[in-house]
Amino acid sequence: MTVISMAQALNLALRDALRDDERVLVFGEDVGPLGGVFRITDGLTKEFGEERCFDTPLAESGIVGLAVGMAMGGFRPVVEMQFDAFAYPAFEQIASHVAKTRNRTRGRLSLPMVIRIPYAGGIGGVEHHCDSSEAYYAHTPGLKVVTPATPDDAYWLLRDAVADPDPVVFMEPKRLYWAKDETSLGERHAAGFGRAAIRRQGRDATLVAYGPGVPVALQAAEAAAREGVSLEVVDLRTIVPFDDETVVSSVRRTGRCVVVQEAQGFAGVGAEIAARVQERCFHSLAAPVLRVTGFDIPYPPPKLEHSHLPDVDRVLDAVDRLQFGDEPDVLHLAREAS
Amino acid sequence: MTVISMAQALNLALRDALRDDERVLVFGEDVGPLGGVFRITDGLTKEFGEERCFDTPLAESGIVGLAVGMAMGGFRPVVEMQFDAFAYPAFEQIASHVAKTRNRTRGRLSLPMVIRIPYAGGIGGVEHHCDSSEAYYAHTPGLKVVTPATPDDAYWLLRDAVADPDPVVFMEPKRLYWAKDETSLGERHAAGFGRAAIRRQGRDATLVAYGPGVPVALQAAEAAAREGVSLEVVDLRTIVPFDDETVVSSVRRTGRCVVVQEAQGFAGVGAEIAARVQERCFHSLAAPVLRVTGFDIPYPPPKLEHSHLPDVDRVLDAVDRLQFGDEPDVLHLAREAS
Amino acid sequence: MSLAQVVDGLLPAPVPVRFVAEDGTPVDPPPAYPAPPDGHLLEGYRRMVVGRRFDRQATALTKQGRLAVYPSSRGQDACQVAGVLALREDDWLFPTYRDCVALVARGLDPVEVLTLLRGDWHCGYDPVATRVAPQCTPLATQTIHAVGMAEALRRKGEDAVVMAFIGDGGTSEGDFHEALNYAAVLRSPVVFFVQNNKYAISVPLARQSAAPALAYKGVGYGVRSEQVDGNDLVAVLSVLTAAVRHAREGGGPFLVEAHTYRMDPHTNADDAARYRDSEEVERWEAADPIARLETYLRGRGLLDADGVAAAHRAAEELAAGLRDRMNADPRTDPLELFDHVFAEPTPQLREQRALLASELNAAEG
Amino acid sequence: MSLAQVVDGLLPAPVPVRFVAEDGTPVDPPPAYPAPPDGHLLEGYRRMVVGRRFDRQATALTKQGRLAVYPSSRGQDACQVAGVLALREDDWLFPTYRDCVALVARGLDPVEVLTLLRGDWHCGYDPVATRVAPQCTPLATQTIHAVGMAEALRRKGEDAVVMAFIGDGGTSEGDFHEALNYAAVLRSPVVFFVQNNKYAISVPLARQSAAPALAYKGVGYGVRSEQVDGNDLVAVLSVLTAAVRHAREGGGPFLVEAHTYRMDPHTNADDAARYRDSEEVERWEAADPIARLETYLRGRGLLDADGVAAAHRAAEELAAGLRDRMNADPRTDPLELFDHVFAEPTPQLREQRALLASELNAAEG
Ligand SMILES: Cc1ncc(C[n+]2csc(CCOP(=O)(O)OP(=O)(O)O)c2C)c(N)n1
Ligand SMILES: Cc1ncc(C[n+]2csc(CCOP(=O)(O)OP(=O)(O)O)c2C)c(N)n1
Ligand SMILES: [Mg+2]
Ligand SMILES: [Mg+2]
Repeated sequence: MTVISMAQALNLALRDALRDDERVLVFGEDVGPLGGVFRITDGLTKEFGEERCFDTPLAESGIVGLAVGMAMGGFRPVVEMQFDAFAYPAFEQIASHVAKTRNRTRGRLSLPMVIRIPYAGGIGGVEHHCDSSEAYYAHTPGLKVVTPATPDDAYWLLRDAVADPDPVVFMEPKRLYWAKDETSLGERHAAGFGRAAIRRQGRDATLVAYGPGVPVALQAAEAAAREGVSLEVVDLRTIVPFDDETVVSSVRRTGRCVVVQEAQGFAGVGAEIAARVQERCFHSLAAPVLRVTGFDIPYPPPKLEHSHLPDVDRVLDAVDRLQFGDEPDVLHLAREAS
Repeated sequence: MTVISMAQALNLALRDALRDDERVLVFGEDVGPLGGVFRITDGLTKEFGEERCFDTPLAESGIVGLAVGMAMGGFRPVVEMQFDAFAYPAFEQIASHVAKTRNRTRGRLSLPMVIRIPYAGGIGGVEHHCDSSEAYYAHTPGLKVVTPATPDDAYWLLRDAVADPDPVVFMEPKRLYWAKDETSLGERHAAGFGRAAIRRQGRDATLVAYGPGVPVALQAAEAAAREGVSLEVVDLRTIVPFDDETVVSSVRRTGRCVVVQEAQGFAGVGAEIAARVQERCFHSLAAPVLRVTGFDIPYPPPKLEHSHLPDVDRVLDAVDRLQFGDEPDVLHLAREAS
Repeated sequence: MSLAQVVDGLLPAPVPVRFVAEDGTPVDPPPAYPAPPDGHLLEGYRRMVVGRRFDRQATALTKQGRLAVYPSSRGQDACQVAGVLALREDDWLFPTYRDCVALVARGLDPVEVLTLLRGDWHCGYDPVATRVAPQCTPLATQTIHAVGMAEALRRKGEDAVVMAFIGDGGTSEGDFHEALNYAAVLRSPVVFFVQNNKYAISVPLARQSAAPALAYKGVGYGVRSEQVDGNDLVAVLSVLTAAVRHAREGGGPFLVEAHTYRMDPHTNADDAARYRDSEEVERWEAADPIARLETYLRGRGLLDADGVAAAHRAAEELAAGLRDRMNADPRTDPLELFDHVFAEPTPQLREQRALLASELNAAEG
Repeated sequence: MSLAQVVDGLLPAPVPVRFVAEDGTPVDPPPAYPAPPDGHLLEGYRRMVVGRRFDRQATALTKQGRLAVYPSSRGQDACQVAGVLALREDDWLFPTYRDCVALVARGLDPVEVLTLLRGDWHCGYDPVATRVAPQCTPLATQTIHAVGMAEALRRKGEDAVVMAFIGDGGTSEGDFHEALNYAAVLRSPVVFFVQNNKYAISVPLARQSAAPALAYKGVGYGVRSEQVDGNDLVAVLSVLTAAVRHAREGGGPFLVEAHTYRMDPHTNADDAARYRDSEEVERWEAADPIARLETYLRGRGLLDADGVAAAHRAAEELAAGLRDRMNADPRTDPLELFDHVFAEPTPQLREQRALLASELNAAEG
């Protein structure tokens, strides 16, 4: 058992991946000597040399397009987009090539590559540095979308992503970079790629979260417990593929569900979760699936972000609205029957 | 009453907008002498001259960025992206500037501009020419997202979009370009910008659709009527702003809802609709809100698109799964009560 | 070397390189580039004749509804053929939708080349076996893939080179800029071949660029550049061969602009009368690359009536075979839509596949 | 005019234009560009002194936690000041995050300039009143906005010009390419001013571009170009003045590359020791633009100790005022987050605003 930060875990995962597979390459903006603006690639150029970890000219479409060509040529590029909003110039390459090349060529050309994107806010960053962009990728068929919430998951999910035969968009919650946790990187984590994890067991309602929303959900569950409300917390870990099994069985047990998501709510991943849960758990639900999300506004300036970010109170308010003890309204069913 | 196609209605709307407001400009790829690959801008250069309707060099980020600058300078650009997937190079300009400039400048700089995007499939187009990309824009705060389903709406919604003080992404369902319908462009349409329209009244369930999904929903309602099932059809018209009022009051009346969307389902606009409806109508719902969407795959080649596109049968199958006559499962509530 | 010399070394010739005049007579004095061996020229002639016939057949197939759409390259035949003749079998080609004739000239199965346009799948040939990337529609995006592939080959120690085709309009896209810059900084073994056919659908070159010539873009990246008469196969082949050698020998990327002309509309669906007059098209008929090379080869006694006839026989054979095979309806399986999204379908895709399967069964039984 | 002449007319001088040597002595013979009037040079000196002080104060404010972050332009002072001195009040400026000193030199309120970096809102000044676009962070995106604004001004019959600032790294982005091309094809009255400070965060120019100089990018678009010693205010001002006149008189766009150096780290948060050695930085200290201009002006008898003292007094005044005002906590209203998303909030935004309002009330009462 060692205690490390998510940033250290990601750095270790890249180091081990570079060591274990010579086809693995790391490149992007400032990932070389500087080690990346978040130091996730710290020391990699020194240890593995210019050929394995290098700085590119400043152009994101170029970075992703270069990775596409190198993956076609047999390499396994792991590229870094410096910040969420700075991946947008690469959107065409991601949506039209990264996501579609295997399908286009009937599997003859596959693109085993990873696009690492530090995302979301909570770090006092100025505009363009705090976007939650996961839904853009999750909505694009052909992309796997992953986001860790713990150092242990950061390590193993990144190892899995690099080893995956298909492209993975690896979303790193910036504000969790420095969060330390116990990890046992030696042994493989329990949950595999594509499986959600139950971070905390509970009886009364299920909180479904991912990435930056997970610690918020856990704190909310902690606080609720003090009030005698028992909340289960599910961490998706991978948004695509989606682990219906874990989410559905939890909600069927608890009968209530709140989705926690930092991104602006409209047509976000949380909408998909709510839609799926009510499709699959309708008759187990005693209340609607509620969402606690960021507002539908551009990410706020640093001094106002706290008003935007879903926090424990907002989650608890939503839990309060889950009509505990209420009888469900069956009047309209009666009306219909008559 | 005249009978015209959606393409003609859009052309008329642009012509009238150019005539009524000299700040309005039309530009993009091949919109000049050619009149656009779909002829939506046919004759505009001839009638209004090079300065009002012109071809740009071939670069979509450039087209949108140019429009941003010209809107800052007091013009009202209406730009055309030739096809859905060819708007992706402009994604950074759209997400980081078009959507955010008013907010960034506290309203001192507004961007009254329209980005026209022919989208979705059903026309036998090859890859990159049939993407349903509306959710990318609908999920981006600061953008209004509009999609007409009739020639009348095409005309008035585009006039509204051009007159709007804020940027509007105007999504044109390609396969409806040539669909003709009775229109009375002289008088203002009933529903205003931001309001949904009830295309067909019904009692047993509500079909919520937009753009290319609307005719499918109407045909399904027609077929269902023959079986004695009465389906209400709601056409959103504008995705952002979203007309909760019309959708919710319909579902509260019918007690059942199916969302019809051509786009791949995962984290699409249909997920948002399903999530909103169950949040707001939970106690009126006799069955889960179901979604009929495209599959989560890259858009198929022409000879296979019919297998992908939501059709009447798929909608009717979903309606059949709405548990008509079933008693809702209240067992688990009983369990809980005890 | 002085900076002035560096710059001169990167700039293209002020007039396009040309070996053969429009009337088929040799230009005197010939350009500094080495002339290709006669055998190559004869092979080029044959492949142009066959390619032209393929192109006409494909256009015919659109009229019969056998192809969803077809973008003809008639008039660009010399570029299409020289582009592949300049490459070795182990070199990679990154073509656009416009470059079907080049793929046929490279030896790909014409039916597999037309799969995309017939619409039974996206890419019909095997990119790995043929070392030809899928024909690319999103303009200029393939140029940066080409740089990536060139880097992959270099790192694997192969001395193979990559050639990326692009049109005049495509050079306006940001990706072309990023590709040139990446290739220059990485010194990648890649040749950027611009077929300047004067139009991007309806937009003429004058509205696309104000550059003295597109080849002048190279110097701004430190990329060596040349411009050539794109309807003179001898010139295109000799310059591209030099460019490929330059890249193969570690000289880094090379940018070649070929001045040519798209004789047919953008695709069969396009109406060129809306943006260009027939006089312009007729003027370019006089510059037809096949007639020019034929006259030149005959003049040099390298080609006679029999050779011409043989080439046309080969062309008719290919056309006949293509016609027959394209008249058969292609076999498609809707369930394949789920097979290649990922190596392993997700649970969600398995569910969706099952739904479609049940629909198909219901439809059958 | 022959194509060769056209090309020569577009290419930059092979060596950067320079009026004043590093030691402050005039270059002899002086460059062909007209020298700026002495009054402009004195004004430039004053604004550099004040700007330098503002820059140091802003860096200090980051240490006191009064600014979230600050990207210093120390060493680029001549570019920052000449860039705005070359413009009229009715000309538009499109700056980057790096160009705070330019905005102060333009006369904007320093506190409003720092709003973005203090974090109480995004853009703190009025872009319309000041004719300065919001400082742009997404690299190169502002260059195409500048072209759009230039087109807007031209169409409105104003003879105003637009200047877009961009860094060396930013030139690698596709948007820069698209902007140059659009400006050239539209012949827009816009000047692209590249401050080549040798680094893009940690990435040195050699890994950014293999071009003989960034100014050589212009010819590939048909854009007139020049390169200049960016630490010689006289040279930067004279070349930019010529570029602005060229644009104003209908000559179309102009690309100017200034060779300068970023003395401080990328921002206060950056650790430059990871990618460059102090010797390199010290070498550039010798090229300090302010010391150079001061020596030059004193040598020409245009500036004396009093003038220097006066400039520094003005600088201290500005710094003191800035310090005081920045020590007060800015007033922010969370509900304003909903006010500017659209002209009229959507029903959804009204609901969300109400939710936040109720939370705030609950928190208060
Ligand atoms: C990114 C992108 N934008 C727009 C299009 C639509 N489009 C297809 S071909 C074409 C014109 C391309 O012209 P050019 O590059 O000169 O090639 P050519 O067709 O002349 O061979 C356009 C605009 C596209 N395929 N990709
Ligand atoms: C599109 C985009 N990608 C990445 C970044 C992150 N970033 C901010 S500044 C910078 C370096 C810019 O270097 P340069 O253009 O030379 O300007 P300088 O900072 O040297 O003034 C980078 C990579 C960004 N702001 N925008
Ligand atoms: Mg062309
Ligand atoms: Mg720089």
